[in-house]
Amino acid sequence: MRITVLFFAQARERAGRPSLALELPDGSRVADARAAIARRYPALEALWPHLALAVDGVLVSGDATLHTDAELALLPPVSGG
Amino acid sequence: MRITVLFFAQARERAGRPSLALELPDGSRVADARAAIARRYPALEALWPHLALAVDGVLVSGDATLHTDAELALLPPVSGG
Amino acid sequence: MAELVRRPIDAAALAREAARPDCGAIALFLGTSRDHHQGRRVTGLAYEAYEPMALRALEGIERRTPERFEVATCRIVHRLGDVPLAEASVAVVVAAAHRGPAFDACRWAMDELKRAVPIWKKEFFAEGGEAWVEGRPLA
Amino acid sequence: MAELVRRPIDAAALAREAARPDCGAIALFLGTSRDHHQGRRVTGLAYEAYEPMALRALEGIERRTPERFEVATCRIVHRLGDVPLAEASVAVVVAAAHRGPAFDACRWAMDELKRAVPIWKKEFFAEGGEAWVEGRPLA
Repeated sequence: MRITVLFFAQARERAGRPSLALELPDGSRVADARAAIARRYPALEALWPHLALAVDGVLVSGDATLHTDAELALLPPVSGG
Repeated sequence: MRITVLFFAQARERAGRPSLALELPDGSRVADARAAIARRYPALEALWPHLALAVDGVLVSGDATLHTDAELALLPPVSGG
Repeated sequence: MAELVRRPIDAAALAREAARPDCGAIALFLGTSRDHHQGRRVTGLAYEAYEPMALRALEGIERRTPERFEVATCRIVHRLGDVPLAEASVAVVVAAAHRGPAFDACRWAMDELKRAVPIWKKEFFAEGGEAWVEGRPLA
Repeated sequence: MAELVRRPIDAAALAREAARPDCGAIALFLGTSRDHHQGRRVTGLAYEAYEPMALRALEGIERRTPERFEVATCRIVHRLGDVPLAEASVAVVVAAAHRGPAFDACRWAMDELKRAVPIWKKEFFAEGGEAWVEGRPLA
Protein backbone atom coordinates (compact mmCIF):
# COMPACT_ATOMS: atom_id res chain seq x y z
CA MET A 1 0.00 0.00 0.00
CA ARG A 2 1.02 3.57 -0.55
CA ILE A 3 0.88 6.30 2.08
CA THR A 4 1.78 9.96 2.09
CA VAL A 5 4.33 11.16 4.63
CA LEU A 6 4.25 14.83 5.66
CA PHE A 7 7.29 16.53 7.20
CA PHE A 8 6.93 19.73 9.19
CA ALA A 9 9.32 22.38 10.54
CA GLN A 10 12.66 20.80 11.56
CA ALA A 11 11.55 17.45 10.11
CA ARG A 12 10.81 19.11 6.76
CA GLU A 13 14.17 20.86 6.72
CA ARG A 14 16.12 17.76 7.72
CA ALA A 15 14.30 15.58 5.21
CA GLY A 16 14.78 18.28 2.61
CA ARG A 17 11.19 17.95 1.43
CA PRO A 18 7.64 18.59 2.67
CA SER A 19 6.17 15.23 1.67
CA LEU A 20 6.89 11.79 0.37
CA ALA A 21 4.91 8.99 -1.25
CA LEU A 22 5.92 5.81 0.60
CA GLU A 23 5.23 2.25 -0.53
CA LEU A 24 4.76 -0.23 2.33
CA PRO A 25 3.75 -3.88 2.64
CA ASP A 26 0.02 -4.37 3.32
CA GLY A 27 -0.68 -4.57 7.04
CA SER A 28 2.15 -2.20 7.95
CA ARG A 29 1.86 -0.26 11.16
CA VAL A 30 3.05 3.24 12.01
CA ALA A 31 6.24 1.80 13.53
CA ASP A 32 7.02 0.09 10.22
CA ALA A 33 6.56 3.34 8.32
CA ARG A 34 8.73 5.09 10.84
CA ALA A 35 11.52 2.53 10.36
CA ALA A 36 11.31 2.92 6.57
CA ILE A 37 11.47 6.72 6.83
CA ALA A 38 14.36 6.55 9.30
CA ARG A 39 16.35 4.38 6.88
CA ARG A 40 15.75 6.76 4.02
CA TYR A 41 16.39 9.98 6.02
CA PRO A 42 19.24 9.46 8.48
CA ALA A 43 19.29 13.25 9.04
CA LEU A 44 16.09 12.80 11.06
CA GLU A 45 17.81 10.59 13.61
CA ALA A 46 18.30 13.11 16.43
CA LEU A 47 14.74 14.31 15.97
CA TRP A 48 12.83 11.00 16.33
CA PRO A 49 12.66 11.00 20.14
CA HIS A 50 10.90 14.38 19.98
CA LEU A 51 8.44 13.69 17.17
CA ALA A 52 4.74 13.03 17.56
CA LEU A 53 3.08 11.11 14.78
CA ALA A 54 -0.39 11.60 13.37
CA VAL A 55 -2.38 9.53 10.90
CA ASP A 56 -4.96 11.52 9.01
CA GLY A 57 -4.63 14.32 11.52
CA VAL A 58 -5.03 12.20 14.67
CA LEU A 59 -2.13 11.51 17.05
CA VAL A 60 -1.21 7.81 17.09
CA SER A 61 1.29 5.43 18.67
CA GLY A 62 3.56 3.08 16.74
CA ASP A 63 1.01 0.26 17.07
CA ALA A 64 -1.59 2.06 15.00
CA THR A 65 -2.44 0.48 11.68
CA LEU A 66 -2.06 2.23 8.36
CA HIS A 67 -4.29 2.11 5.34
CA THR A 68 -3.86 2.95 1.69
CA ASP A 69 -3.74 6.72 1.15
CA ALA A 70 -3.17 7.34 4.84
CA GLU A 71 -1.49 10.66 5.61
CA LEU A 72 1.29 10.14 8.16
CA ALA A 73 2.60 13.40 9.65
CA LEU A 74 5.88 13.89 11.51
CA LEU A 75 5.22 16.61 14.10
CA PRO A 76 8.11 18.21 15.99
CA PRO A 77 7.43 19.88 19.38
CA VAL A 78 4.98 22.70 18.75
CA SER A 79 5.56 26.42 19.28
CA GLY A 80 2.49 28.26 18.05
CA GLY A 81 1.25 31.46 19.57
CA MET B 1 -15.30 81.92 52.63
CA ARG B 2 -16.93 80.59 49.53
CA ILE B 3 -16.55 77.04 48.24
CA THR B 4 -17.93 75.18 45.26
CA VAL B 5 -19.93 72.02 45.92
CA LEU B 6 -20.13 69.43 43.13
CA PHE B 7 -22.91 66.84 43.04
CA PHE B 8 -22.54 63.65 40.99
CA ALA B 9 -24.88 60.89 39.84
CA GLN B 10 -27.61 60.23 42.46
CA ALA B 11 -26.42 63.21 44.49
CA ARG B 12 -26.77 65.47 41.44
CA GLU B 13 -30.25 64.17 40.73
CA ARG B 14 -31.43 64.45 44.31
CA ALA B 15 -29.98 67.94 44.71
CA GLY B 16 -31.48 68.87 41.35
CA ARG B 17 -28.27 70.59 40.27
CA PRO B 18 -24.67 69.78 39.40
CA SER B 19 -23.01 72.42 41.55
CA LEU B 20 -23.54 75.06 44.17
CA ALA B 21 -21.63 78.08 45.46
CA LEU B 22 -21.68 77.79 49.25
CA GLU B 23 -20.79 80.55 51.72
CA LEU B 24 -19.28 79.26 54.97
CA PRO B 25 -17.70 80.85 58.04
CA ASP B 26 -13.92 81.06 57.87
CA GLY B 27 -12.27 78.01 59.47
CA SER B 28 -15.10 75.69 58.45
CA ARG B 29 -14.31 72.04 58.04
CA VAL B 30 -15.74 69.48 55.65
CA ALA B 31 -18.22 68.34 58.32
CA ASP B 32 -19.53 71.90 58.59
CA ALA B 33 -20.02 72.10 54.83
CA ARG B 34 -21.75 68.77 54.92
CA ALA B 35 -24.15 69.94 57.59
CA ALA B 36 -24.94 73.09 55.61
CA ILE B 37 -25.59 71.09 52.45
CA ALA B 38 -27.72 68.56 54.34
CA ARG B 39 -29.90 71.37 55.69
CA ARG B 40 -30.38 72.86 52.26
CA TYR B 41 -30.99 69.54 50.44
CA PRO B 42 -33.03 67.18 52.63
CA ALA B 43 -33.47 64.93 49.56
CA LEU B 44 -29.85 63.86 50.04
CA GLU B 45 -30.56 62.41 53.47
CA ALA B 46 -30.70 58.72 52.59
CA LEU B 47 -27.57 59.09 50.49
CA TRP B 48 -25.19 60.63 53.06
CA PRO B 49 -24.06 57.34 54.65
CA HIS B 50 -22.91 56.17 51.21
CA LEU B 51 -21.16 59.31 50.04
CA ALA B 52 -17.42 59.83 49.87
CA LEU B 53 -16.22 63.44 49.99
CA ALA B 54 -13.32 64.94 48.10
CA VAL B 55 -11.71 68.35 48.38
CA ASP B 56 -10.00 69.48 45.21
CA GLY B 57 -10.10 65.91 43.92
CA VAL B 58 -8.63 64.24 47.01
CA LEU B 59 -10.73 62.04 49.33
CA VAL B 60 -11.06 63.59 52.79
CA SER B 61 -12.72 62.95 56.14
CA GLY B 62 -15.04 65.37 57.92
CA ASP B 63 -12.09 66.77 59.91
CA ALA B 64 -10.39 68.14 56.84
CA THR B 65 -10.16 71.90 56.60
CA LEU B 66 -11.62 73.91 53.76
CA HIS B 67 -10.20 76.96 52.04
CA THR B 68 -11.63 79.68 49.85
CA ASP B 69 -12.43 78.36 46.35
CA ALA B 70 -12.14 74.76 47.51
CA GLU B 71 -14.04 72.30 45.35
CA LEU B 72 -15.99 69.90 47.58
CA ALA B 73 -17.35 66.88 45.67
CA LEU B 74 -20.11 64.51 46.84
CA LEU B 75 -19.23 61.11 45.40
CA PRO B 76 -21.77 58.26 45.51
CA PRO B 77 -20.53 54.65 45.34
CA VAL B 78 -18.74 54.25 42.00
CA SER B 79 -19.71 51.96 39.15
CA GLY B 80 -17.35 52.63 36.28
CA GLY B 81 -16.24 49.98 33.83
CA MET C 1 -2.13 58.70 29.02
CA ALA C 2 -5.60 57.80 30.23
CA GLU C 3 -8.53 59.26 28.33
CA LEU C 4 -12.19 59.99 28.95
CA VAL C 5 -13.99 60.12 25.62
CA ARG C 6 -17.51 60.82 24.38
CA ARG C 7 -17.23 58.83 21.17
CA PRO C 8 -16.77 55.11 20.38
CA ILE C 9 -13.52 53.65 21.73
CA ASP C 10 -11.12 52.65 18.94
CA ALA C 11 -9.88 49.29 20.19
CA ALA C 12 -7.82 48.67 17.07
CA ALA C 13 -5.85 51.87 17.53
CA LEU C 14 -5.23 51.00 21.17
CA ALA C 15 -3.93 47.54 20.28
CA ARG C 16 -1.78 49.00 17.52
CA GLU C 17 -0.31 51.66 19.78
CA ALA C 18 0.34 49.07 22.50
CA ALA C 19 2.35 46.82 20.16
CA ARG C 20 6.05 47.27 20.89
CA PRO C 21 8.93 45.33 19.43
CA ASP C 22 10.10 44.32 22.92
CA CYS C 23 6.69 42.94 23.92
CA GLY C 24 5.26 39.58 22.89
CA ALA C 25 1.89 39.84 24.57
CA ILE C 26 -0.97 42.31 24.47
CA ALA C 27 -3.97 41.78 26.72
CA LEU C 28 -6.95 43.96 25.88
CA PHE C 29 -10.11 44.11 27.95
CA LEU C 30 -13.28 45.74 26.67
CA GLY C 31 -16.21 46.33 28.95
CA THR C 32 -19.33 46.46 26.83
CA SER C 33 -22.86 47.40 27.73
CA ARG C 34 -25.07 44.42 28.41
CA ASP C 35 -28.74 43.98 27.58
CA HIS C 36 -29.64 42.59 30.98
CA HIS C 37 -28.79 43.24 34.61
CA GLN C 38 -30.24 41.47 37.62
CA GLY C 39 -33.09 40.14 35.54
CA ARG C 40 -34.14 43.41 33.94
CA ARG C 41 -33.76 44.17 30.24
CA VAL C 42 -31.43 47.07 29.68
CA THR C 43 -31.71 49.21 26.54
CA GLY C 44 -28.80 51.56 27.08
CA LEU C 45 -26.23 52.95 29.49
CA ALA C 46 -24.90 56.37 30.34
CA TYR C 47 -21.71 57.20 32.25
CA GLU C 48 -20.86 60.27 34.27
CA ALA C 49 -17.52 61.12 35.88
CA TYR C 50 -15.86 63.64 38.13
CA GLU C 51 -13.57 64.17 35.21
CA PRO C 52 -10.35 65.66 36.58
CA MET C 53 -10.32 63.29 39.56
CA ALA C 54 -11.26 60.29 37.39
CA LEU C 55 -8.49 61.08 34.92
CA ARG C 56 -5.93 61.33 37.69
CA ALA C 57 -7.15 58.04 39.17
CA LEU C 58 -6.91 56.31 35.78
CA GLU C 59 -3.43 57.72 35.23
CA GLY C 60 -2.48 56.42 38.66
CA ILE C 61 -3.59 52.93 37.63
CA GLU C 62 -1.66 53.21 34.37
CA ARG C 63 1.44 54.17 36.33
CA ARG C 64 1.11 51.60 39.12
CA THR C 65 0.37 48.64 36.85
CA PRO C 66 3.93 48.36 35.45
CA GLU C 67 5.25 48.83 39.01
CA ARG C 68 3.30 45.80 40.27
CA PHE C 69 3.56 43.48 37.26
CA GLU C 70 6.20 42.58 34.71
CA VAL C 71 4.56 44.61 32.00
CA ALA C 72 5.78 47.47 29.85
CA THR C 73 2.69 49.63 29.55
CA CYS C 74 -0.92 50.00 30.62
CA ARG C 75 -3.37 52.25 28.85
CA ILE C 76 -6.98 52.98 29.86
CA VAL C 77 -9.79 54.69 27.99
CA HIS C 78 -13.26 55.17 29.49
CA ARG C 79 -16.25 56.42 27.56
CA LEU C 80 -18.70 58.93 29.07
CA GLY C 81 -22.24 59.90 28.13
CA ASP C 82 -24.59 57.52 26.32
CA VAL C 83 -23.16 54.15 25.32
CA PRO C 84 -25.31 52.08 22.96
CA LEU C 85 -25.72 48.36 23.63
CA ALA C 86 -22.72 46.18 22.70
CA GLU C 87 -20.38 49.17 22.38
CA ALA C 88 -17.38 49.43 24.69
CA SER C 89 -17.60 51.65 27.74
CA VAL C 90 -14.02 50.95 28.77
CA ALA C 91 -10.80 49.57 27.32
CA VAL C 92 -7.72 48.47 29.26
CA VAL C 93 -4.67 47.49 27.22
CA VAL C 94 -1.49 46.00 28.64
CA ALA C 95 1.67 45.17 26.71
CA ALA C 96 4.25 42.79 28.16
CA ALA C 97 7.03 40.46 27.18
CA HIS C 98 5.01 37.45 28.36
CA ARG C 99 1.33 36.61 28.51
CA GLY C 100 1.00 35.63 32.18
CA PRO C 101 1.82 39.08 33.55
CA ALA C 102 -0.16 40.69 30.71
CA PHE C 103 -3.34 38.88 31.80
CA ASP C 104 -2.71 39.47 35.52
CA ALA C 105 -1.99 43.17 35.03
CA CYS C 106 -4.97 43.79 32.74
CA ARG C 107 -7.28 42.16 35.25
CA TRP C 108 -5.83 44.08 38.19
CA ALA C 109 -6.12 47.39 36.33
CA MET C 110 -9.79 46.64 35.58
CA ASP C 111 -10.44 45.74 39.24
CA GLU C 112 -8.81 48.98 40.35
CA LEU C 113 -10.84 50.95 37.83
CA LYS C 114 -14.06 49.53 39.26
CA ARG C 115 -12.93 50.18 42.81
CA ALA C 116 -11.28 53.56 42.86
CA VAL C 117 -12.34 55.83 40.01
CA PRO C 118 -15.19 58.36 40.36
CA ILE C 119 -17.31 57.20 37.43
CA TRP C 120 -21.00 56.31 37.63
CA LYS C 121 -23.15 54.15 35.39
CA LYS C 122 -26.87 54.56 34.84
CA GLU C 123 -29.00 51.88 33.22
CA PHE C 124 -32.11 52.49 31.14
CA PHE C 125 -34.67 49.70 31.26
CA ALA C 126 -36.86 48.23 28.53
CA GLU C 127 -39.88 48.33 30.85
CA GLY C 128 -39.25 52.05 31.35
CA GLY C 129 -37.33 53.86 34.02
CA GLU C 130 -33.66 54.16 34.80
CA ALA C 131 -31.37 53.57 37.74
CA TRP C 132 -27.83 54.23 38.87
CA VAL C 133 -26.01 50.94 39.16
CA GLU C 134 -25.32 50.04 42.76
CA GLY C 135 -21.67 50.78 43.19
CA ARG C 136 -18.83 50.57 45.68
CA PRO C 137 -18.08 53.34 48.16
CA LEU C 138 -14.89 55.17 47.22
CA ALA C 139 -12.21 54.75 49.87
CA MET D 1 -14.73 29.48 13.41
CA ALA D 2 -10.98 29.36 13.85
CA GLU D 3 -8.87 30.76 11.05
CA LEU D 4 -5.31 30.43 9.78
CA VAL D 5 -4.43 33.54 7.78
CA ARG D 6 -1.45 34.79 5.78
CA ARG D 7 -2.21 38.49 6.23
CA PRO D 8 -2.29 40.85 9.22
CA ILE D 9 -4.83 39.89 11.87
CA ASP D 10 -7.67 42.43 12.12
CA ALA D 11 -8.05 42.74 15.89
CA ALA D 12 -10.70 45.44 15.60
CA ALA D 13 -12.94 43.24 13.48
CA LEU D 14 -12.52 40.38 15.96
CA ALA D 15 -13.46 42.59 18.91
CA ARG D 16 -16.42 44.00 16.97
CA GLU D 17 -17.67 40.55 16.00
CA ALA D 18 -17.23 39.31 19.57
CA ALA D 19 -19.40 42.09 21.01
CA ARG D 20 -22.83 40.71 21.84
CA PRO D 21 -25.67 42.46 23.59
CA ASP D 22 -25.80 39.73 26.25
CA CYS D 23 -22.08 40.03 27.06
CA GLY D 24 -20.46 42.71 29.18
CA ALA D 25 -16.84 41.62 28.86
CA ILE D 26 -14.49 40.98 25.98
CA ALA D 27 -10.98 39.71 26.68
CA LEU D 28 -8.67 39.85 23.69
CA PHE D 29 -5.16 38.47 23.68
CA LEU D 30 -2.68 39.28 20.93
CA GLY D 31 0.61 37.44 20.67
CA THR D 32 3.05 39.70 18.88
CA SER D 33 6.52 38.97 17.58
CA ARG D 34 9.23 40.11 19.94
CA ASP D 35 12.62 41.57 19.08
CA HIS D 36 14.51 39.38 21.54
CA HIS D 37 14.44 35.78 22.71
CA GLN D 38 16.84 34.21 25.20
CA GLY D 39 19.27 37.06 24.79
CA ARG D 40 19.40 37.09 21.00
CA ARG D 41 18.03 39.90 18.85
CA VAL D 42 15.23 38.67 16.63
CA THR D 43 14.43 40.45 13.36
CA GLY D 44 11.41 38.45 12.25
CA LEU D 45 9.32 35.33 12.70
CA ALA D 46 7.74 32.79 10.42
CA TYR D 47 5.02 30.27 11.28
CA GLU D 48 4.22 26.95 9.69
CA ALA D 49 1.28 24.65 10.45
CA TYR D 50 -0.14 21.26 9.63
CA GLU D 51 -3.12 23.23 8.48
CA PRO D 52 -6.11 20.86 8.55
CA MET D 53 -5.04 19.36 11.90
CA ALA D 54 -4.22 22.79 13.35
CA LEU D 55 -7.59 24.18 12.29
CA ARG D 56 -9.42 21.26 13.88
CA ALA D 57 -7.38 21.70 17.07
CA LEU D 58 -8.17 25.42 17.20
CA GLU D 59 -11.85 24.73 16.58
CA GLY D 60 -11.72 22.21 19.42
CA ILE D 61 -10.38 24.91 21.75
CA GLU D 62 -13.07 27.35 20.58
CA ARG D 63 -15.71 24.72 21.34
CA ARG D 64 -14.33 23.55 24.68
CA THR D 65 -13.72 27.02 26.10
CA PRO D 66 -17.44 27.85 26.63
CA GLU D 67 -17.91 24.35 28.06
CA ARG D 68 -15.26 24.94 30.75
CA PHE D 69 -15.91 28.61 31.54
CA GLU D 70 -18.93 30.87 31.88
CA VAL D 71 -18.31 32.53 28.55
CA ALA D 72 -20.44 32.86 25.44
CA THR D 73 -17.87 32.57 22.67
CA CYS D 74 -14.20 32.00 21.94
CA ARG D 75 -12.63 32.86 18.62
CA ILE D 76 -9.03 32.15 17.55
CA VAL D 77 -7.04 33.39 14.56
CA HIS D 78 -3.43 32.39 13.94
CA ARG D 79 -1.22 33.91 11.29
CA LEU D 80 1.11 31.78 9.15
CA GLY D 81 4.13 32.66 7.03
CA ASP D 82 6.29 35.69 7.76
CA VAL D 83 5.19 37.94 10.62
CA PRO D 84 6.98 41.30 10.90
CA LEU D 85 8.09 42.51 14.30
CA ALA D 86 5.34 43.90 16.54
CA GLU D 87 2.56 42.44 14.37
CA ALA D 88 0.21 39.86 15.86
CA SER D 89 0.83 36.20 15.19
CA VAL D 90 -2.24 35.10 17.11
CA ALA D 91 -5.47 36.53 18.48
CA VAL D 92 -7.78 34.91 21.02
CA VAL D 93 -11.06 36.69 21.75
CA VAL D 94 -13.53 35.70 24.43
CA ALA D 95 -16.91 37.29 25.10
CA ALA D 96 -18.68 36.76 28.41
CA ALA D 97 -21.25 38.30 30.70
CA HIS D 98 -18.56 38.98 33.33
CA ARG D 99 -14.88 39.78 33.22
CA GLY D 100 -13.50 37.11 35.58
CA PRO D 101 -14.47 34.18 33.36
CA ALA D 102 -13.52 36.17 30.25
CA PHE D 103 -9.93 36.55 31.51
CA ASP D 104 -9.72 32.94 32.74
CA ALA D 105 -11.07 31.53 29.50
CA CYS D 106 -8.87 33.67 27.26
CA ARG D 107 -5.80 32.59 29.18
CA TRP D 108 -6.76 28.91 29.11
CA ALA D 109 -7.43 29.01 25.38
CA MET D 110 -3.99 30.56 24.81
CA ASP D 111 -2.33 27.90 27.00
CA GLU D 112 -4.12 25.17 25.06
CA LEU D 113 -3.09 26.73 21.78
CA LYS D 114 0.56 26.62 22.83
CA ARG D 115 0.23 23.05 24.05
CA ALA D 116 -1.84 21.18 21.55
CA VAL D 117 -1.87 22.77 18.10
CA PRO D 118 0.57 21.70 15.33
CA ILE D 119 2.06 25.10 14.59
CA TRP D 120 5.78 25.89 14.54
CA LYS D 121 7.62 29.17 14.93
CA LYS D 122 10.99 30.00 13.42
CA GLU D 123 13.03 32.99 14.55
CA PHE D 124 15.41 34.96 12.38
CA PHE D 125 18.33 36.56 14.22
CA ALA D 126 19.98 39.93 13.82
CA GLU D 127 23.42 38.30 13.98
CA GLY D 128 22.38 36.04 11.11
CA GLY D 129 20.92 32.57 11.11
CA GLU D 130 17.54 31.24 12.11
CA ALA D 131 16.16 28.60 14.44
CA TRP D 132 12.93 26.80 15.22
CA VAL D 133 11.75 27.81 18.64
CA GLU D 134 12.11 24.98 21.13
CA GLY D 135 8.59 23.71 21.55
CA ARG D 136 6.52 21.23 23.49
CA PRO D 137 5.96 17.66 22.33
CA LEU D 138 2.41 17.17 21.13
CA ALA D 139 0.55 14.66 23.27
